[in-house]
Amino acid sequence: MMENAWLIPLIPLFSSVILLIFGKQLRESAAYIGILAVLVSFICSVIVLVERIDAPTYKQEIVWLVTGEVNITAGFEVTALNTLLLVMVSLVSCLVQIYSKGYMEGEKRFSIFYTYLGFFTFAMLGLVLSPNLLQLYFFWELVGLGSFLLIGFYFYKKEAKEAAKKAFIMTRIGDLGLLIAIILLFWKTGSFDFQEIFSSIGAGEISGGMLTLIALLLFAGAVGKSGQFPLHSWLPDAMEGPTPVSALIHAATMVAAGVYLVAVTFPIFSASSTAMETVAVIGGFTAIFAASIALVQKDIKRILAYSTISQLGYMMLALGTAGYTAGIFHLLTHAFFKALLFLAAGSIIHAIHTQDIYKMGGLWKKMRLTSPLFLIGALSISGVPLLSGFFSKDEILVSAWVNGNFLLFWIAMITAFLTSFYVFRLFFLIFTGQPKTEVVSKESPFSMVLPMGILGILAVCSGYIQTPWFGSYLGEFLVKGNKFLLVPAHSEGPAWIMAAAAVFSLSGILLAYLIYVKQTISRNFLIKEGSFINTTLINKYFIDETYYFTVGKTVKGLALFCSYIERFVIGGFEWAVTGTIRSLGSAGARLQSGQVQVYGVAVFAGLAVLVIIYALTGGLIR
Amino acid sequence: MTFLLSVLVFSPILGILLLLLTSKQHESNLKMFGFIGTVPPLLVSLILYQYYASGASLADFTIKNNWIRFGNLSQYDAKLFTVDYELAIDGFSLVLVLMTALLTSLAAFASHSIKKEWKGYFVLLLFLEIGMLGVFTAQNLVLFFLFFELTLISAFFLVGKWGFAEKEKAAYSFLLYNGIGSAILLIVIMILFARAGTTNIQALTHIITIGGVPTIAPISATMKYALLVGLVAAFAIKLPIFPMHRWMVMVHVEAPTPIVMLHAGVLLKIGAYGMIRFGMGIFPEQFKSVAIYLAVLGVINFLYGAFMAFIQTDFKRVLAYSSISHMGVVLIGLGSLQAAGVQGAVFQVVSHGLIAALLFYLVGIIQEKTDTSLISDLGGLAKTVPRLSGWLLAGSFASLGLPGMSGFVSEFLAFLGLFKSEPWLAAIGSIGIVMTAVYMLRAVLDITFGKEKEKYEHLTDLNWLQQIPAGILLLLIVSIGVYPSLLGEPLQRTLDAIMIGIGR
Amino acid sequence: MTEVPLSAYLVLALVLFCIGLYGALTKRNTVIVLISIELMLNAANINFVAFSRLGVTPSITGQVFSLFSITIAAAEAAVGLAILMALYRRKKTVNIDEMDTLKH
Amino acid sequence: MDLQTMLNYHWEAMIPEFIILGTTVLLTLLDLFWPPYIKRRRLAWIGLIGILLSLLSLLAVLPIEVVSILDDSFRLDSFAKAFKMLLLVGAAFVMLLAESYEPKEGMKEQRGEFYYLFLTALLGAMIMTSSGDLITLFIGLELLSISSYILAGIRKHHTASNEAAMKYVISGGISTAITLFGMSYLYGLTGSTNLKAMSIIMKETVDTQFLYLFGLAFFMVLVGLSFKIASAPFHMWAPDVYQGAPIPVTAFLSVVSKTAGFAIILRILLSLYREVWGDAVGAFSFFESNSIYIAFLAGITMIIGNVVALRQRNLKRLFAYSSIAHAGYLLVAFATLGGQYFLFDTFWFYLLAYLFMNLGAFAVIQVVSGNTEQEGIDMLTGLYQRSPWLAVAMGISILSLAGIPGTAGFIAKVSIFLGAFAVDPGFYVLAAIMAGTTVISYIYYFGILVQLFLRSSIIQTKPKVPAGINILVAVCVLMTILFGLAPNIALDFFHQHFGDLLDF
Repeated sequence: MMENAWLIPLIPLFSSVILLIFGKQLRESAAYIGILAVLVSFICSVIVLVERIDAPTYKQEIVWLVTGEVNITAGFEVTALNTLLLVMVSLVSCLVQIYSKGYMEGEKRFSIFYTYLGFFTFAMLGLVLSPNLLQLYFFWELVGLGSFLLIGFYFYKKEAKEAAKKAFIMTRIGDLGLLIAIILLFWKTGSFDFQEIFSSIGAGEISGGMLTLIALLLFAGAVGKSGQFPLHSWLPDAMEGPTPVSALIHAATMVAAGVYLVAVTFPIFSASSTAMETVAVIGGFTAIFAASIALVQKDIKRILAYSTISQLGYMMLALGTAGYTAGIFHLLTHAFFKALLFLAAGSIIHAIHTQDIYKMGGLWKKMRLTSPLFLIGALSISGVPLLSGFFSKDEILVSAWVNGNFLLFWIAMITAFLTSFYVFRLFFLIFTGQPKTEVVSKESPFSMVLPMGILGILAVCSGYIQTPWFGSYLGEFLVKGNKFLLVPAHSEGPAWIMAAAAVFSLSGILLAYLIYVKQTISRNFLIKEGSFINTTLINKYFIDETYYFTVGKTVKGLALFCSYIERFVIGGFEWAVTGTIRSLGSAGARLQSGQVQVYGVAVFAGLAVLVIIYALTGGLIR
Repeated sequence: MTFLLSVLVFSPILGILLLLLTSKQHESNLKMFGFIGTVPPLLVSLILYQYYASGASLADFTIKNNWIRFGNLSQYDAKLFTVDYELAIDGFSLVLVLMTALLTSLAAFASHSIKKEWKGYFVLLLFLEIGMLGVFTAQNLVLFFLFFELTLISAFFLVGKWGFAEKEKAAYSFLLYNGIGSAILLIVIMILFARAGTTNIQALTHIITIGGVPTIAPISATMKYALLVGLVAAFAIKLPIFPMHRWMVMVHVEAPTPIVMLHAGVLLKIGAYGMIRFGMGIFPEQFKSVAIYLAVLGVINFLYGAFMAFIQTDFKRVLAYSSISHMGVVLIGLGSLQAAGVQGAVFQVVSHGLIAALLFYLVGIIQEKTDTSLISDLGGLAKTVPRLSGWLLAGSFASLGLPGMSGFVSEFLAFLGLFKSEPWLAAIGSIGIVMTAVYMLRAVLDITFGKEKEKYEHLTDLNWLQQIPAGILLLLIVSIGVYPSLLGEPLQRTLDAIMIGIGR
Repeated sequence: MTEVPLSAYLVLALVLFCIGLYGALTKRNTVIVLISIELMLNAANINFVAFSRLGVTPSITGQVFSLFSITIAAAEAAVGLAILMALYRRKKTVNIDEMDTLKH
Repeated sequence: MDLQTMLNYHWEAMIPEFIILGTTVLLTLLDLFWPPYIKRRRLAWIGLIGILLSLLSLLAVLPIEVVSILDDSFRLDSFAKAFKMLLLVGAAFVMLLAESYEPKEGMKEQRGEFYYLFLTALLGAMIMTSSGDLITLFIGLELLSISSYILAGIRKHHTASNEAAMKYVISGGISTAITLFGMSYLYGLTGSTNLKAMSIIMKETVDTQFLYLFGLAFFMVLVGLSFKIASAPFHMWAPDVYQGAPIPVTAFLSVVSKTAGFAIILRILLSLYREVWGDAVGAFSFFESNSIYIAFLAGITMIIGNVVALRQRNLKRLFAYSSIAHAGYLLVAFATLGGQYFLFDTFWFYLLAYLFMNLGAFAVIQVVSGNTEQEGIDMLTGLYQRSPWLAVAMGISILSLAGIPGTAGFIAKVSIFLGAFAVDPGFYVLAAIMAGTTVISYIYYFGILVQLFLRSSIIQTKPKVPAGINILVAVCVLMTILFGLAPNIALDFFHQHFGDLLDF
């Protein structure tokens, strides 16, 4: 199957093309085509994964374009990392598509939605399979397009429009860095191919400074896609898209692409300590930064979005501290439980048509299936022991500790605390207490519950592929046979870390419980309503405003400057030239006074001038 | 086989005759014949491509007959001061000819929006096509100039008569700017002709680069520079390069949309073609030393166009400035003097031709339906005319260089080249890549997304017939974007020749 | 008797020419303008005659030339006056500065 | 000399002149004796026949070698043949124009002389082209001048016409005087009026004093004769006279009389000054060291002609300025002496082209203005709707005047450019001015085209076109295109029958 792995992305593409053309006729049944297609590619990817476990990396390429002496190639590659992500992506995509069948019921542009989903899945899978940076960039952008289309699915909503635009442009800023990095790498190593690049780096063909620069530019791309600070602010706005989309793209797959990028180009980073530092710091900062914002938001999806950002920060932190396995591990687990959370949130929104958590409450009894599933997700993300989140987060903390980066380590700890706090703030506000809205909400249809169920299971047990007790299969699998990867399959850390992590997360839950259920502690215990910090957090540290007043204004200003040049400098010049010619003409016409004697004078003057010049120069000038 | 090129270039005459024979009232007939007239060149060019694809050498098609002989110097040398009628085609020309033939057919197809005087319109359109085809196949500068001016004149009338409100003003600024350009070009050509006694491109290349051939009067080193600068200036106006671009904006706003399709699609490309064929081809040494300035100009164009497009209120103006910006990419590529860069420039010539044609085709339809192209007047079209909006969105993504579409390949290659030769310049220029996304999305989303205006509720969407041109164009754009070798193959030999010329 | 030097004639002719030119360019009366033109032509004639007698290589041709030019001058004057008559009939004036309906 | 020698002369060489003379006499007599009820128009036809006959006879005498009669006072050399051909063709067309000319007050007044005065003028022009003696040249000049004075004022009861004639006479008189004065010095310095003899003496002169005087004489003659070709600053009579004179006369002045003017300038100045020393040691020829002056005249002529033309609203006046501009272009060729390869053929071809394009335009103007007195540009408004044929014909003539490729005007300009650049150092500034002013000329030429095609008119009356004019227009347009696309039909003819005018 491995040699046919290229089929995996193409099947969803094919389905989406079909839907694009015949969508009008198919209507709701479009869902089945989409689901079927992605199901097939899921099965294929599972097969590939199984084959890969005890087979070497498989790679196949064709010449894409010849420029100068260089052949730019395109193809696909089946590495350990690829296969894992293949499975993850196709699985989540499949579940989300099943989910959407119920969620999007009655939507006029139902088939279009599935077309977009299919296209996105294609792009994401293609990204994962890319054997070289150029192809990766190629799909990288297409993924962005998919995300753009799906965010803007409700195009008639102004917010959706703005969000879509913002998402595309902000990520593109990062992508520019990636593009430049690719170009620089090409001129330094003469190839886009990962293997060749790594080998020539290994051979130390690139100077340290240049390497750092390249790594940072690469990271810029990752920052854009994974919504890391400072390019994070598009992700919360992206929640304007339909909830399944948020689950698929903005929780599980696309946003993880940034992490994937860093992971896949890990040898480049590991070659430059500065770059590693930066990744770790940005990751750590983003983690706590986003978590702190999540504390005070009141839109359920936005809270989850910020939590996503924060979790991605975790992964970056992991990679930055050489926790290669940890990063990937958390990427997988997070994909499951965050998707679960989003889908659950979706089913809640589906039921009561609001996203404001203060308008919710007391749903526990009403939604018998959604509620426990949401709870699983919540527990898993807040790292309660024995759930997947617990293990992956522990892995990260350990790698941070082993790396000896204690500041970041403690930041991660605190973030763990904050995480569990805001997640359970969310949980309690939604499910406990008195219902605030009179909407008679019923449980969501089976098509929506089933995916949640599956994800729930995964959220619980996906952690056991990499545990300190039962061995680190994941790590082994990833590291084995990858000669460019100089990291341990599993980093050993002191046992107390695990305990501490558990304590932190549980205390977070406890605090939330006390505040929002028991209400023994006032809500203003931590931060007073309307206090400076509170407003700052509610306004997300005024990041958007800052951007508007700096970048936005600068661009506008430059544009105006150009238009002034156009109007006054160039226009003025045109005006001057034409004016001169015209005035010359009128002068000549005025000389033509109609007085024949004037003409005579002109003749005589002409003669005189010629003769005089001739006389003065003695007729011997040249 | 040699007759084939003459047939290619002059086949539109059939259509012209057909039109002249029909009475000027028969609107439908005239429109039909007008379209039919553009078919023969398309067929011939496809035949040519077929020959090429089947491995035949394009050199077989070269045609060369005596035409004009100035002066009475036959006693010295029979070929002295002669201008031959010589057409030839290579990969580069072939691609452009194909594009020209195709776009003209599409433009003729899109000309159903023309309201009056169809006879004159289509006759001029076909003359324009003759001119464009001739420009890309002419093998000496005088012949080139002849066809060049033919395009100028017919375009002048097409803009001036069938354009929108400010048509005559636009036609005049088109005429004068290009007039200045062609005046400079003529002087350059004449100096070469008078000094070398020939205008044949190969002969000139030999004389300029290798030398050792006795000339009527010496061509000093400084003069070579002067000539090159003249050439570049002349084609810079055509391209257009900041600050000689204002006419082009006017034309794009005022001209009838089928003509803008051709203008943005092909006529602007003549500038690029000239720079590559004559600038780099005949004066490689000198070109190398001015390349850096071209690169700088290119970056300026790229950014200037982008920023201007960002604040335009009329969608046509946005597209006009985006054309300026994209022509900057051509300069960036040429200025880089890298194989990749030059390749990117050539790719951009083709790619932008297709993309601009697509976008203007759609704008034309929008204007036809809503009588406006002001962004503020439009909005929420996706609701009422989803297909139209879909094509528009696709077109705009192609234009902002989304991978998988031709625009990306050319931009990438151009910058790949420039980063090698002038990293800092390239770094500055690359800001434009983001800006492109910014202004394109701003404009297109304001038109298609958002709340729909009730006055447009009754709009009818595209029918399948109207979608054909868009479909063809997008198909080409995507297939080049997905598998650029389609384009890379035919261009390879030309590019190699150029690169050898500039010694890289 | 001593020969009058050639230069004297040339100067005379030049002076005459200038007088004629001056008159032609300044006088308001068209008749006088025409006469002044005659003066200029005659200046040329003096040159011819003088040269034919005292030139570098004396020859009769100059006198022939002057005869021709006299005749031509007469014809020109006649035409000029005729046209002036026609004009006078329409405008009732011979003032040259009033003939300015055609201008710019 | 006795009768015998008289009879031994090859009088057959003078047959063309004789025929014209005979026709003139015949017309005079017919005009005298025909009863009044017979339309005098028929005289025009007879005159036309006479002209054609003499054209035929000219073709008949083409092969015979150089003939010199009465010691060069009449010589038939290639130069004479070449220019006579132009004159005769031009005169024939003008005669056609005159035949159908119909002023408001009708042709009662000026009966026959209108037609045969053209012939006398033509005769004068022909003498000017083919004489090797100052005296006969001068007489020819005056014959032309005086006849055209009368022609300009032929409309006795039309103030403008009278005024034009008056101005023409006065400025003509002044320039005649200047010419004559200059000639007198030439005679004085050489003691002969025979160009050959004079040139022999002059080329042997080494005394700087004499060379200096030659220079003065040169300028006097040049200025005096520049009056005929209306080059600045000796052009100022032209606009007024062109405007006031009847259209056929205007046409005659702008074509035949101008051709004759150039003929005599070349004849006198070239044959006298070609080998005169330009400095004390004879390192440079006279023209080499003084071309700067002619170049200067050419420059201001082109500038004034084109720039002032922008302001004109009266068509005849506009064409006056345009013809001034064209005189400027030709002076460029004179200043550069055609870069020694392209002197005479340039002049000849340019004048030929100018003849066709200008007369074509004038014919259309005359038809359209009909017997209404209106001559403003607006009278052409929307001509395309009223009479497409005329509009297209006019359009082509205008394009040719503007020097657009594909028309004879372009080839003519090209050969001038060739002349300007084929020498080292080339006349770059002059050529630049020429190119620049050409672009300026686009403004008013295309202004006319805009009126013709782009605007639509209020009046819908179709102008009625006499057969004669139709033929004339057809021939003119045909030739303009033909010589534009296949100039060698004319050029080869020239080179075959006239060679390089070595027997000049």
